[in-house]
Amino acid sequence: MRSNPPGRVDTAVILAGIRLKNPVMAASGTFGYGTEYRGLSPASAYGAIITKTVTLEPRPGNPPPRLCETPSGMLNSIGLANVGVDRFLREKLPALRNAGTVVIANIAGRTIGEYARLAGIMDRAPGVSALELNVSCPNVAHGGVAFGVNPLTASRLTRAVRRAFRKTLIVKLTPNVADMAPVARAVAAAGADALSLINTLYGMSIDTARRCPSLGNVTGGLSGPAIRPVALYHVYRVSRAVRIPVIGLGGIMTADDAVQFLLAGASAIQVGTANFIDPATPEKIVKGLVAYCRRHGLKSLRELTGWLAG
Amino acid sequence: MRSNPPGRVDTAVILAGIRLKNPVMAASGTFGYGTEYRGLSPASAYGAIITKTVTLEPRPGNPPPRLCETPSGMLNSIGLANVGVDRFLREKLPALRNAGTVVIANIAGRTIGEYARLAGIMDRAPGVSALELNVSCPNVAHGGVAFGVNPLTASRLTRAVRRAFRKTLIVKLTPNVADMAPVARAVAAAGADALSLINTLYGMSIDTARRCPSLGNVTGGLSGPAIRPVALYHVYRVSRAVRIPVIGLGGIMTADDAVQFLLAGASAIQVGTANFIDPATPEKIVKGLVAYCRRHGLKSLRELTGWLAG
Amino acid sequence: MTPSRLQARILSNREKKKGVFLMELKAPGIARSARPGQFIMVRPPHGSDPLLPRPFSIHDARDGSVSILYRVVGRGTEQLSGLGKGQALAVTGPLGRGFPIRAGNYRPALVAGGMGLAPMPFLAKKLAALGRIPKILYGCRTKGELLGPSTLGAVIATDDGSCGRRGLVTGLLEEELCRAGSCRVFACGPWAMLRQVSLLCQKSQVPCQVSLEARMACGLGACQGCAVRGVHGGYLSVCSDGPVFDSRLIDWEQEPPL
Amino acid sequence: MTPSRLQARILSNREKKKGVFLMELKAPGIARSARPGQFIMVRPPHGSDPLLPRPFSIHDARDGSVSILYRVVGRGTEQLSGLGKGQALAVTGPLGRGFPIRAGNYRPALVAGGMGLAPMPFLAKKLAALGRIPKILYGCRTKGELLGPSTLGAVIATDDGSCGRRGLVTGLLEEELCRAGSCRVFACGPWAMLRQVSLLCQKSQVPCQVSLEARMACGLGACQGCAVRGVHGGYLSVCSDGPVFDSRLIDWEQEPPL
Ligand SMILES: Cc1cc2nc3c(=O)[nH]c(=O)nc-3n(C[C@H](O)[C@H](O)[C@H](O)COP(=O)(O)OP(=O)(O)OC[C@H]3O[C@@H](n4cnc5c(N)ncnc54)[C@H](O)[C@@H]3O)c2cc1C
Ligand SMILES: Cc1cc2nc3c(=O)[nH]c(=O)nc-3n(C[C@H](O)[C@H](O)[C@H](O)COP(=O)(O)OP(=O)(O)OC[C@H]3O[C@@H](n4cnc5c(N)ncnc54)[C@H](O)[C@@H]3O)c2cc1C
Ligand SMILES: Cc1cc2nc3c(=O)[nH]c(=O)nc-3n(C[C@H](O)[C@H](O)[C@H](O)COP(=O)(O)O)c2cc1C
Ligand SMILES: Cc1cc2nc3c(=O)[nH]c(=O)nc-3n(C[C@H](O)[C@H](O)[C@H](O)COP(=O)(O)O)c2cc1C
Ligand code: FES
Ligand code: FES
Repeated sequence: MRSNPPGRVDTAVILAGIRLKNPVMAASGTFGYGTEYRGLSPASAYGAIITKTVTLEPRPGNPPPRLCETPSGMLNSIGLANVGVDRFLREKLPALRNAGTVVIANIAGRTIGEYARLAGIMDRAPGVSALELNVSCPNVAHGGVAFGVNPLTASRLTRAVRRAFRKTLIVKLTPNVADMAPVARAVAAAGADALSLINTLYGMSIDTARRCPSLGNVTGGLSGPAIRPVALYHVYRVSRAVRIPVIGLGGIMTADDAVQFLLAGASAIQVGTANFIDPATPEKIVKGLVAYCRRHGLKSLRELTGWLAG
Repeated sequence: MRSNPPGRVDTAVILAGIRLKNPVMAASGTFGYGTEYRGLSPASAYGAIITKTVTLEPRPGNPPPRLCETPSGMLNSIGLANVGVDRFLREKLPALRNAGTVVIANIAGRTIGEYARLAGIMDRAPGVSALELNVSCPNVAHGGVAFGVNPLTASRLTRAVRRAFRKTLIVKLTPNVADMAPVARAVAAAGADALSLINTLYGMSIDTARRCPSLGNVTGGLSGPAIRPVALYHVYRVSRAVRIPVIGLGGIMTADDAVQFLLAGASAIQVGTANFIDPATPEKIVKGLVAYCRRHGLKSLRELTGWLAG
Repeated sequence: MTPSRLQARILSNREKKKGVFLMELKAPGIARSARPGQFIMVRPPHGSDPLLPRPFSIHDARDGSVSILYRVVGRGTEQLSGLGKGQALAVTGPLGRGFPIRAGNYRPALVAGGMGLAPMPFLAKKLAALGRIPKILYGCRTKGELLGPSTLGAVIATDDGSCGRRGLVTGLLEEELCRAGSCRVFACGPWAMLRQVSLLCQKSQVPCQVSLEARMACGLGACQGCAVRGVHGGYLSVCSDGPVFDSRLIDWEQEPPL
Repeated sequence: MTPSRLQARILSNREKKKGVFLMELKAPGIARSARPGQFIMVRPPHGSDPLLPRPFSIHDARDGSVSILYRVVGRGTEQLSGLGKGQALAVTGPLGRGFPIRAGNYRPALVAGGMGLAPMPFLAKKLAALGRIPKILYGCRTKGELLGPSTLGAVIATDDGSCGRRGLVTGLLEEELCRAGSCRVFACGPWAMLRQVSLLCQKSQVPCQVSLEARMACGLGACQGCAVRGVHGGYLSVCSDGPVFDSRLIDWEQEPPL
């Protein structure tokens, strides 16, 4: 093997079997189906694109208003608005496959059976390299408590999907629990290849002039820089609790933020809300990561994972 | 009873038996022992002052750095640095009693027994009108999991303190749980007169230049405007789950923020991090609350509690 | 036209009326491709609070510059109002579907309420270039709030009668619609006004295009945050299906999506 | 003196050296009661990011105004550097315990490293007023970074020898301490420098006061955020027990508290 030319930093990472040209991925729900940012931000700047959550049937989503800004953050109650898996495969996937990057499908269901069926469909979908399970959705069989709250439920779900899907399986965890580690361990034991964390925090805002919730759906999910310290905390702890790779996300805006997550133990990171603020974020982050490595004499971005001093 | 003069808004609230001249309280740990802001912000602007958490023995607190700024928020790892209950009673309480407002002592212990002993001491302390239990501290008997995470532990703790303390008992809950409602209900059933929420969220930050955690203690508690949507969410849900009054806090900076918490169901609010940014916050909030009531034709701040439209 | 993003230099930023500013930005690419009714998103420059970019209608576009006419209503617009000539701002645009303007034999009626005047000068200019000199109907609360160069030649209504006709701009529209000849309506303003305009046009069977507002994050149709309920159920994205819609596509019974 | 808080108007805000600004604020109450070594806290003006007020040493105080000399190192100071004459800033001060200056028969040596020069002009002025003309020893990396009016008459050391003595300012101090007569040292600068200064003074049994830095929230001794470990274990609050400490009170073996 030839060594890198001097100063050259290898940006590729191998994530649970998939090779990504760089460790920066587009977070589910913030990059549409990969083509909406055309002209502003080529999807190919990303190491991988994760789709908006896809469900078996099309879903209209929640009543508006669906967005509300908060200090250094935003609440969304989009719900799982999506075109459904049939139209996804027919209308969205072909363009996405040709976007010049790895495609990861994010899925959710109302029951474990729905997840498994979707996983089976995605297993046969050409160009889908991996699956990310959104387990932050209400489990209809369990009074609407999210699948990802209970280690046992999360583990059953993972096992069912694992049987139906042969490629890389990522489980995206919710931070709305007392301790993410038990869920993380359960999901890893059930066959997940990697974990993504965090999904949004529960939040709410009230319009005092109209005396009503700012969101049509009353409550929503908090994302953006405001939640970065919380996300980093969980990534630090969970990456020490499991042996499978952790993908960190939550409020990442800059290369410095991304470095924090990698140092804390993440093997890759995702960019969500930052897409709305600056679509050039992925390129800037990759450049900044390379510059950081160069400053510290590292030859590969992979060396950043867990590289805390002391 | 005479009615208010036209346009006059009654600012007083009765909170679980204590009369507060206004519903704005200083949050534990952010207003010292009530005298540090002298000259900048009279303690008497507050309806009540809650002390820094007091423990049986003096505690030095965590190694520095103890603070770190985050987007619209801050992390602290002060730990329970405090002078201990003896010096508190001797050196701090006398000045505090004379500050012209209601005094609430916040306490914590390593064991339920320590909490109960402290509660007994505070029960006899002159000028202490109420107790606020900080249940976000590690329970040494249970592997360091915070008392406030498990409904059963929280309930046992509350019952033990209830037996030792005859005045108003407030329990301050941690948001680092999957669902605050079960803990809230357990604590209410065990004899709490009111609940405060939320304490800080777990968080972390890394100094990428030095490749080490920004806080000497590695992780810390996140406070400030960044967490306001999370706090409001919990206040909205918990105030619907219990019959005892809820005191809302988390990122309140302005009167509009305070109105949101009251509309969501809080009977009073606390100001924490905002003290650092503008010590005049309590006066400004009380003024703004009065103005809001006037605009909406309300005669008392009490009418704001739960006054969401629809 | 795919939108572009740039650090646009501020050419001027002046208060035209109390609380209403006109900002001109150097953005040749956007100026060239912009169509009336499209918008740009501008990111407040300081820190991450406020976080999201703000949408503003293109007020005018020419000679390599675009301008926006904006009212200071919150912290984002307040930050913008404090900026001066020479400073740079992150701007994305042009975004969305503008007013569909075609040559043809029709009378365009431009109906604006309050800040809804913002996109009208650009629209009027482009219609005029096609030989369709528009009639502008413009309503606001009171004389002191009237915006824009009087040269727009608008027929005016104020709620308090302090200028032009007393009453709502929809009153002016009713009269206009009564006239003979084929009319097309282009409207921008508050939800309640647009609903009323839509109703009037539907009764008179006059084609009507309305420009809607919604809270936005991406501005590109990617996040589904700016949903408005369509008349057949389901949601439309204000940023990419609009902001200009055929008024018959919108379910006017819903709560305004702000 | 209890501190006060006010919206202080900016009298001037000029770049003195690349990245270093001198800001003068109108604040008569603070100017009147300020003592050398005390600091003020200034809140960056835009939104809640950054959130906390920033501490700066009082560089000078006179005629109703206080000035600070600051280096742009992050977003807070960057915001400050963008402000102009006439704008207002929330300022709290004077805060903390300053340098204890007394009349008497001693030679004051002021030792400054880098931005540690900031409090020295004010301190020198007050010492001079007591008849104690100080010797100023000032070190920085290179000539281009030298701050302050040359009239301070400082003895200078630069790391690269581009001005004054080549080497560290502690080298200058060693020589100074060798001279006869009773000396008192007042030092401000990076932790490593202060540790070295403290060591030298302890060896020579010279009283030494150091001005420390720590991250701060309240600035008043209320939050316990700015802790530094004292020599007997336990913590001191930099904001209220300091920022100026007798160097023997500090445990110099700890990690710098930043
Ligand atoms: C397509 C489109 C075009 C627009 N064109 C113009 C224009 O030409 N001139 C102009 O003055 N305004 C226009 N607006 C409204 C403008 O975007 C908002 O006034 C602005 O975003 C408010 O920002 P802020 O930070 O000052 O207020 P905030 O502090 O965010 O909010 C203050 C108030 O403004 C409302 N608001 C917030 N965001 C929006 C939003 N995206 N759209 C509408 N209202 C909002 C809030 O509900 C709140 O009541 C347009 C909006 C859209 C969607
Ligand atoms: C008592 C005291 C007096 C000071 N006097 C001066 C002065 O006269 N001139 C001057 O230029 N600076 C002075 N400082 C340092 C100054 O407060 C920081 O440089 C400033 O707060 C950085 O703000 P920022 O938002 O630009 O940087 P940030 O983005 O917050 O941080 C950038 C860098 O500055 C460091 N920093 C952040 N906060 C502080 C802090 N409170 N103290 C020290 N470093 C910090 C961070 O660790 C980081 O490395 C003083 C600090 C203290 C505690
Ligand atoms: C508008 C919006 C829509 C989202 N939709 C989804 C979704 O469909 N599925 C999902 O797993 N996460 C979704 N998320 C969560 C993000 O993928 C991400 O976990 C979260 O926003 C935290 O990252 P950030 O702070 O970088 O945005 C959405 C987030 C936003 C802001
Ligand atoms: C510096 C600091 C110290 C704190 N110390 C305590 C404490 O001793 N006991 C406690 O119950 N809460 C403590 N808190 C938590 C606050 O009381 C409050 O619950 C939290 O900060 C959220 O409110 P805020 O966002 O308004 O600050 C502390 C918070 C801060 C910022
Ligand atoms: S703002 Fe994102 S879809 Fe319209
Ligand atoms: S900054 Fe709060 S005690 Fe020093």
